[in-house]
Amino acid sequence: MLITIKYFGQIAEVTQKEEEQLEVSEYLISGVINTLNTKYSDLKNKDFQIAQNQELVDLETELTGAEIALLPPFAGG
Amino acid sequence: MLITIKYFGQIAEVTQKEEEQLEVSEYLISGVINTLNTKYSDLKNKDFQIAQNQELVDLETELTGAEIALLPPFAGG
Amino acid sequence: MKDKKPKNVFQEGAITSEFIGNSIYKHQTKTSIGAHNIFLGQVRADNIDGKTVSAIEYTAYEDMANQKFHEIRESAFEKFDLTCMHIYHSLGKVKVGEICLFVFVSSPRRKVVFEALEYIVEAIKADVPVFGKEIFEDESHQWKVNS
Amino acid sequence: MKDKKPKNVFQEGAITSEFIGNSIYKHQTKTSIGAHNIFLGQVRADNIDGKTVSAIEYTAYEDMANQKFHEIRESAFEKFDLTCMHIYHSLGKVKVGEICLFVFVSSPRRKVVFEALEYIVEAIKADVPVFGKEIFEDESHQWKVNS
Repeated sequence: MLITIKYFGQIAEVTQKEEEQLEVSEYLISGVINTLNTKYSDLKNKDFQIAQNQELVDLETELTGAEIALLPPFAGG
Repeated sequence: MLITIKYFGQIAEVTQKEEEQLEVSEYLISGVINTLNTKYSDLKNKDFQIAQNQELVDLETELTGAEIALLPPFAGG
Repeated sequence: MKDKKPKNVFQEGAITSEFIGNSIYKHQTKTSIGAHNIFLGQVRADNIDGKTVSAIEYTAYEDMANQKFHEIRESAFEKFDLTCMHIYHSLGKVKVGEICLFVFVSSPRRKVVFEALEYIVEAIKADVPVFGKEIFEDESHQWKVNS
Repeated sequence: MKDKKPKNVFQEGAITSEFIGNSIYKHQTKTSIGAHNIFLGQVRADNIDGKTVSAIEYTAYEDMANQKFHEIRESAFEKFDLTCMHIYHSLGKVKVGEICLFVFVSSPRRKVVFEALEYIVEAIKADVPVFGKEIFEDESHQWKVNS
């Protein structure tokens, strides 16, 4: 399954990109994150939440295969 | 003792003036108010607080003889 | 911006949006501020027994009122970590839709401004001798009472 | 003024005092309003380990953020008797002393606006994916975290 992953703020500093597409064979969000942790070794040290289709999800959520975003701590206002 | 009495808002509508001077021989605020109730018969029906030298006082406060004000309900803001 | 002498809080007539915008502008040089909170009281076209308010005419026991505003100011600076605080109140006629009260507090952090602003506005409503004559469209009137 | 479609809350760069003054002005035709409450977030020149912040550069997950702003808006209208509500947030660089967040609520009565404004501002800080890069005078940076 082809998914789009978006990176923001200090996460985008680690990945050095704001967006990419990944072909994954996982069923859970945790599978995607494991893949990313391998690809970007500094990601483990960063604090972030995960959104799927613009809603926050946790690692055990089923991957429904659309837009995943890695969101560092919010700083609005 | 000569005191200045100030009237505001709907109290000034009853007294038909904003200020007057009165010669009084009373020792308490209540004495002044009794005098005013006699002079302005509609005053009894009105809700007001009393300030002496710009501080709220009650009827039993001693008259110190300066500026008395009759203040209807506050409506700032 | 804390000062010790009472100042005149009253303005003749309505407080304009330009005045408020300009007051905000003047605070942009104060770079320790992180949060502003502004309260504006606006005259409502209340309908009372079939008659509609068209304006409020404000009067005040001015010396006592300015003294009370000063006490509220001092007490707010004591209770809350404020950088700035400003209060303006109208005297005379203010038409419906116009602004009669402008309270402006600023602080490094937001929690403080919410608490401080509500404290100040409630104190103004309760403690300051200001009187309001609600003038109806037919020129009759009644006296406003804060609730 | 309640509406059902998400709108774009973001503005490029700082929110000016003229914009805020003009927004206040536009509410003077709404004569059922008795109280406005305005929150402004201003960029602070924080000193961190001897370095001073000179600006914050804001980015956002814009689609999700506008959706969250919309949910906050809907929820505030449901909880509180508001006549109007407006939110504006900056994107891009906002210098110290400039305004990056403008929240404006209006109601017939004052009690409502205090509660509503604090509710909305806290929800924005907690729930909206906006990110802030604090840029120091020497061009180095750190990432802002809401507390």
